[in-house]
Order: sequence, then C-alpha cells, then structure tokens
Amino acid sequence: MIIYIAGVLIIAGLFFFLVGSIGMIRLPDFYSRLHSAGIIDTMGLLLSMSGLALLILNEFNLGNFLSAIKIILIIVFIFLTSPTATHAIVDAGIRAGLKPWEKKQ
Amino acid sequence: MDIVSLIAAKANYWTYVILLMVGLYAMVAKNNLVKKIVGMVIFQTAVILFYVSIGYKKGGTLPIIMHGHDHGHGVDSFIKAADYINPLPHVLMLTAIVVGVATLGVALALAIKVYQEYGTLEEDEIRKQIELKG
Amino acid sequence: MKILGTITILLCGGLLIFFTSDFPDFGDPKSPASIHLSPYFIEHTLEDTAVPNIVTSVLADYRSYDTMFETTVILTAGLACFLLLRIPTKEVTRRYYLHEPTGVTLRFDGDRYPKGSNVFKRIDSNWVPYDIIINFTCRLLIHFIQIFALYVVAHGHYSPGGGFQGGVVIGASIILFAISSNLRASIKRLGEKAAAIFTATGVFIYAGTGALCMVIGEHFLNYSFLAPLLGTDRIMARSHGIFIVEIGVAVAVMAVMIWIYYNLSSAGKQDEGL
Amino acid sequence: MTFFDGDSSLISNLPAIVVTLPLFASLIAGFLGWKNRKAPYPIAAVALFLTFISSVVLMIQVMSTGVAIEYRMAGWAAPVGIVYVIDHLSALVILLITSIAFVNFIANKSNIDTVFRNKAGAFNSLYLLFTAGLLGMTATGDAFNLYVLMEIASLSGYALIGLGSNRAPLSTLNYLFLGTIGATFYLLGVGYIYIATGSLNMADIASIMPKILDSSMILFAFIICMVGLLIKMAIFPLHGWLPNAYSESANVAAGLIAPLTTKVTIYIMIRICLTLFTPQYTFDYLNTSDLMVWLAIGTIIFGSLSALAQKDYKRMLTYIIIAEVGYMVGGFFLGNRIGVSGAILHIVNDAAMTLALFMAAGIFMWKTGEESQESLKGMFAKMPFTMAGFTVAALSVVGVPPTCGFFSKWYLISGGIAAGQYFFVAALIFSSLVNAILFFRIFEIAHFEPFKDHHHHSSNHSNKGEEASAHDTHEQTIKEAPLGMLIPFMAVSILLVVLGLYSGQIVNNIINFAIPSSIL
Repeated sequence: MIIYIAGVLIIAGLFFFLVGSIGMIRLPDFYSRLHSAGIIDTMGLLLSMSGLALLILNEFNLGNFLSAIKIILIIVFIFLTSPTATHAIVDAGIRAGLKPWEKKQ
Repeated sequence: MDIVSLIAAKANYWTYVILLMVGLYAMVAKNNLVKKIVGMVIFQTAVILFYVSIGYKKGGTLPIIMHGHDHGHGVDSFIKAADYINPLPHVLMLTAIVVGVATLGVALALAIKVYQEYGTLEEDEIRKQIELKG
Repeated sequence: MKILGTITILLCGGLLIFFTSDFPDFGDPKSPASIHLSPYFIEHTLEDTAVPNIVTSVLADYRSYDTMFETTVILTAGLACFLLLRIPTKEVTRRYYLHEPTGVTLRFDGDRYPKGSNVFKRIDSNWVPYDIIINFTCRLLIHFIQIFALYVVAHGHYSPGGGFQGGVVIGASIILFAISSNLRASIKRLGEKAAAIFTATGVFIYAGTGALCMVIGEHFLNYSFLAPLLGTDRIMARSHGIFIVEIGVAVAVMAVMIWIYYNLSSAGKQDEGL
Repeated sequence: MTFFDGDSSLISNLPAIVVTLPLFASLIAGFLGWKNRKAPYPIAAVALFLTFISSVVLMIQVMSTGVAIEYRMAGWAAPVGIVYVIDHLSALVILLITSIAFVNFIANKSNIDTVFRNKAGAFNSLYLLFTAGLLGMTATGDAFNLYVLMEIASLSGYALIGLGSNRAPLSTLNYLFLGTIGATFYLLGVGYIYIATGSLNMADIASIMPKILDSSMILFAFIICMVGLLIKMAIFPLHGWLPNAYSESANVAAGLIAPLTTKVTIYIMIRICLTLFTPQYTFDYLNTSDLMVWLAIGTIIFGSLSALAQKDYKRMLTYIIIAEVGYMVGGFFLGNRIGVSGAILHIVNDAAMTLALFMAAGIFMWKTGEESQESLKGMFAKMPFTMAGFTVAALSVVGVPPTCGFFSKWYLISGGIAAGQYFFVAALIFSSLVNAILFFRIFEIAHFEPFKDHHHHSSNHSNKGEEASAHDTHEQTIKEAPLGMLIPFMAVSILLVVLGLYSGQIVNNIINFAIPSSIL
C-alpha cells in the first residue's frame, strides 16, 4: 500500500519537475522563468522527496528511519533556502534595472 | 560488438575527452581572461571525472565497509574486494580537487591584479595598451 | 588563432577518443586498476586502521603524506593571494555613513567622521539596503550549517565526509554570513590575522603529528607510535591519528577559504566588498 | 663505513626531514611574521642552512652505502603507501636545490626587504614552500605524490614571480595557464598508467612494465606525461611563457626559480623515463631518440638566435635558459651512457651558471637600476670583483676549459658523436659560438665604453618595480656591491671552476651509479 502512495507522490513530483523545466525554457523573461524554477524547488522536490521517504519506510528499521528523517530535513532546509534564493535573485534583477516582460499590443 | 554497447562501454572516456577539449578550447581561443580561467577549471574537472570513472566497478557499492563499526577491527573475513568500488581514485581526486581550487584562487588573484593594471580583462585590449606604452 | 586552436583541439580529441578502444570498459571489475592495489585497501582497512570508510583510511593513513601536502597546497594558495593582492593601507579615504534616525547618507572625506556619535553607521559605497528576508534566513541557517559541518568532520570515519569536506562547509557558512551582511561585519568576527594563523595552525597540527610520530617512533606520520600517548593499542592509535589530522585539515581548509575570500572579494583592501 | 650505523633515528629519518624542515620553517616564519617583521628572515635562513647540511649528509650516506635509501612514509611499504627513494641521482639534485636556495636567499637579503617590504614574512614562507616542493618532487618515488608537490612548487612560484614589474601579473597568468595545462596533462598520464597497471609507485610500475610493453595505454601515457613535462620545461614550440615570466619578476624570485624550475623538471623527465617507464621502453622499444633530439636541436637554435636579438640583459638570459634546456633534453635522449652523464652533469652545472648570471643581474640592477645591456658601460673599471665573477660565469656558459660548462658540453658532444647525432653536435657548437658573441658583446660594452650616469634618464623606466629603491639606497658614487651580495656571488663563481675541475670525480662517483646499467 505504502509503495503505491510513494509511487504516486514521486510521479506527481516528476510532473512538477517537467512543468518547471518546460517553463524555464518557454517562458518569456527572467522573472517568469524564475517563477517556474521555483516550482521545481518547492512542489517537485516536496512531493518526490516525501515519496522517497515513504518508500524507504516501507521496510522499517532504525537505519531506514534515520534516512527518512534526513530526507525530511532536506525538505525543510530546501523550503527555507530556495524561496530566499529566488527572492534574492529577483531583488538583484530589479536593482540592476531589468524590466519585466510585457505583452506587445 | 555493436555500436550501442561500444558507446556504453567507453562512454566515460568519451565524456571526459569532450570536456577536456572544451576546457582546452576555452583556454586557447577565448579572449577574456576570466573565460580562460573558467576553461582551466573545466579542463581540470575533466581529468577528475576521468579518475573517478575508472574507480567504478560493476556491482560495487560505495567504499565504506558495511556494518564496519558493529564488528570493530579484526573481523574482515567476509569483506570481498569485488563488493566495493575502488577507493584509490577517489582519494587521489580529493587531493586534485584541492589543488584545482588553490590554482583557481591564485589565478583569480592574478586576474584582479591584471584588471587593476590595465582596467580590462580582454586580452587584445591589454596587448594594445602594452604596444602603446612601448 | 581560433581556427588553429579548433583544428588542434579536434585532432587531439579525436586521437584521445581513438585510443580509448583499448581501455578497460566502464565499470569492468577485472581491469588492472581494480585488481592490483585496491583490494588490499578494501580488505585490510579494518585490521590495519579500524576505520570502515576506506576513502578516509587511504586518505589520512596509507597516503597521508599526499594529504599533508594537500593542506600545504591550500596554505600556499592563501599565502599567494595575500602576497599578490593585499594592500595594507591604513589611510582613510572617502567613506559613507548612514544617519540611522533619518536614513540620510553622508560622505566624509578622510577621517573627519564624528567619533563619539553612535547614530551613524558605516556603509559601503555601493551599498544597498539590507534585505530582511535574506538576512533572517541566513542567520537562521548558518548555525545549522556549522553543526552539520562538525558532524561531517567528526563522522568521517563512518560515513562520507572528513576534514576537507567539513572545513569547506564551515568556510562556506562564514562566507554566507559575509554575503548576507557585509565584509566588514565578518572581518570583525574572524579577522584576517585569525584566518592566517588558523591556516598555519591547521597545517601545523597535521605536520606536527607527523613529526611527533617520527620523534617517538620511526616513520613520519606513522600514527601507531602514538599509541602510548593516546593510551590505546596500535590499531586504534591509527584511527585516532586519522581523526587528529582530519581536524587539522578542517581548520586549515576553513580558514584558508575565508582568507582567500576576503582578499578576492575586496581586491586586497579588506575595507569594502561583498 | 660505520659512521651512520650506530647513530640515532635522526639519520634514518633524513629523507623526511629534508622535505619537512622547510615546511615547518615556513609555518613558523608565517606565525612570527605577523608579530615581527624582522623575525622570519633569520628563521628561514637557518632552516635553509640546516636543510643544506642534511642534504650533504644524505649525499654522503648514499655515496658511502652505495644503495638507494627507501623511506616509508607513514610506515607503509612500497605499492600501498608512499615511499621516498634517495639514490645517487636524487641525492645530487637535492644537494643542488638546497645549496642554490640557500645561496640565493643569503645574497638577496636587501632585495627582499626593498621589494616586499611588509609582506616579507609571506615571501619568506613561500620561498621555503617552493624549496620544499622541489625537494619533495626530487625525492618522491610515487607518481601521484610527484604531482601534488609539483603543484606546490608551481603555485608558490606563480606568487613569487607575480610580484615583479607592472607587467608581471599578466605574464604570470599566462605561465599559470600553461603550467596548469602541463601539470594536468601529467596527471592524466598518471591516470593512464594507473588504469594500465593499477599502481602508482614508480618501482612497482617499472616491475610491471615488461609485461605490457605493447599496450597502447602505456604509449599514450608516455606521450601525455612527456607533453606535460615538456610544457613545464619550456622546450621550443611550448616555451612561450618562460621569457616574460622570468624577466619581469623580482630578482630574488628569478634567482631561485630560473635556475631550478626547468632543471628539476628535466630531472623529473629523466626520473620518469628511467625509473617509471624503464630505459628498455624509452630507448629500445619506442625509439624516441630521433624525435626528441630534433626537438632539442630546434630548441637550441631557436633559443640562441632569440637571445641574440635581445637588448635586455635578463631577457637574454631567459633565452639562454631555453637553449640550455635543449642541451639537457637532447643529451638525455641520445640514449648512450656518455650523453646521459652529460645531461645529468649539465643539470648541475647549468643550475650553478644560471644562478651566477642571475645574481650578476641582481647586482647590476642594484647598481644601475636598469636592465639593458647598454647600462653596463664601464663596469669593469667600477666593479672589478663582480665583473671577474661575471666573466667566469659567462665563460662557463660559453664553455671555456677550466670552467664547468666546458666539461658537460664535452660529454654531450662526445655522446652526440657516439650516437651519430651530428646535427646535435653542430647545434651545440653553434650555440656555444652564439653565447660567445653574446657575452663578448657585453664584455666589450663593459670594458671599453666609459661609464655613463643613468640617473637623469631613468624616468622612462619608472615601471620597473625595484628601480626607485635602488636609487634611494645608492645615490651617486659607484663602487663594489655590498659584501652580502658580493661574497655569495664570488663563492658561486669559484664553485663554477671547482665543479669543472672535479667533474671527472662527480661523473665517476655519483652519476655513474645514477644511470642504470642497461644504458651502454
């Protein structure tokens, strides 16, 4: 049962990875590309990593439990750092005078 | 041997050669000194990849003796060399990475000195300035 | 130059790839590299050094002499950056101060800044207002990074890690602090002199351990002669010796990264910078 | 001889002490340099002297026992751990390195103070680290350890020569690029050797070599190692970094690096060809002789002709160094006993000659503040002792009999004739003639033209880093250089003659044992 939940989570995470990667290529400017890069770091990573943690816990023992804890810690730290990094980059872009993209009339 | 398995068997060497040549090209043909330095780093990294790839063994895991600290020393009869990948290239490359970082630091310091002297990092402009000064 | 370079490089690359056909396959367990020397390390690391992580035991014991010169290389790089870049200037040129109650920036030429007042705060010439999000997150994370670094150093015997990796992580945490606030704040906490002395201390711990082994016993860096000092048997002495030199490596790497960063980011002035 | 047998473990640890003593001294000098600006110099000088003494003891030890000393680092025996192997060849080169580092350091005390001022502590540390790196390169018996030590020597070398004139950083950066390419190629070659043999120890690889002579991996490893080392030793098509880097650096750095770097790299080449790849592979199986000797001929002719075109004294010396690289590489790849002896003897002689010439350059710079040959006018009358020493060094480079240069050239030429490489012999003679022209041109300027005061038009040379200080310390009258510079210089010039007179003994007692008996 746990395996199926984990599989669904990982596949959902991979879907966000895919969407984010396509967005990084297809979106028109710096800020919107960063937005799609943010999706990879948050949703994609959250889902696939928690899927992995569940997958490990399928066979429960102390070592696997520790590994699962480590994975959760990774998620926590990524959730702290990734938005901050995106924020800092956007901030630097604005300060450097980069104008957001507008649709041409 | 068909072409796919040939490529699969030698892919590590091909990758490192391509990276090596990318780095060498940047060092030879680029005009900007910082780009040359970046090329130098790629060049060194290619060799590091080459070493690490020759340490890999099919069916081997990472070179930490499993349950080593449960038994302590003296119990090694069950350790089979084929179970673990070759640790020596990893050790060598730790040293080589440090050497690469050190070289990068000194190269950047020199590039800053050059920039302070000439106000530019483009090699042809620097050469022009040197010619003007005689 | 470009065309000549391209042709030479294509030739070189072609030659290098052409000759790979005789090389052992990727991951071949029967290649000479895998059967000549490495089995010894894998099979004897526990009985020789009691360290399960083979990379650590090879790095800091079998080939410890290499690693000593690895730390010496970074010492050399730190000294080289210092010698090339550092401009030890005492004279005060143009400086900017922020009047905190009003937010007005003032420029003082020379040393005419009113000494007693504490409403002024010194800022860099290319100063941007501090971003509270970045500042807060970095201050929060630096502690975790440093604890993790100590774990990496201390747990190098049993898991991937060791002195070099841990030292890099500590150095990175302090560089993160310097980036999130400014260079002066970080120099105030860990000055250049401290960084230089830490670097030399790190190398000294390593080389000194080696010399101690030589004085007590027979060979340079042969930790088993430290057994009477450490109060253990000769094999555990090797394990402890590895740990001592790993600490030396960590200290040296940490300090030299900071030292090089100070010099590179401010072009040697260490006055203003990132 | 039982002199060393009953002694303490200090003697048995000498191979480690020789290398780590400069390392410890550099750490201590670095510690004390922050407190007291004057402290590092005496520490460094004492350490270099002690290193010199221990290298002498090592030499005596090797000569008296007649077998190579093998020192196990960390106590692990050969293929597992790293070993130091001190045989006759490496003991000779270690002695050479320590003596040159010591003499150059003593002779340039004032230069260090004026050029590096409050960074003298860091400079002294790097000087010692450079020495340690070279000594380790010479002593080690492990192919990868050699790479690490090579990088220590290179990195400290970049820093030392990066602080020269205003152009020095740019030429040093070019040196760094080429040096890194060279070192990385060497590392790649070691990797190829490793995948072919699975070992890193030179003796161990040599014992596996006969089984895998026709492996293409070994062939490629040989080519790549050689290309890397040839870049590092500045042979003709790959020489581009050397002239600028050496001529624009400070005198004290040039005086250390110019005599040693290229020579130690040639020693490494010899060591790798003889100990790692075995003479059987290098000379018999691959038959590299012709190609390498032609490369050497090109280097000799190119170096000599370019030296002829230089107006600047130090630049001229750098091209002479390039030509001399050709002597040694060519001599070694002649592949017969006389040629190899000549090449090894020339490593010693050429290092001493280059040191003398660069010390003379230091004295001239101190005297006139300029580097052009024109500035040497009337020097014979003003500085008789210096010019006497300079004459000896110049005659030695030309190859006039009582000096050492003659004897090594004699060996090289006889080796060339014995091997039938007449073009090499011709190139040697041509280069000697060019050297004669070069130095007699300087003699003529220095002897016949009247002394001219340079202080009035020195403003157009204001970019030379040491120029200003030279004028501050030495305003008007022209006399001999200070004794601190003169005595080491005279000692080196006398040494050039002594080396020449004893070269027969050196060849018979040291170099003969250094060459494997399979080379006839």
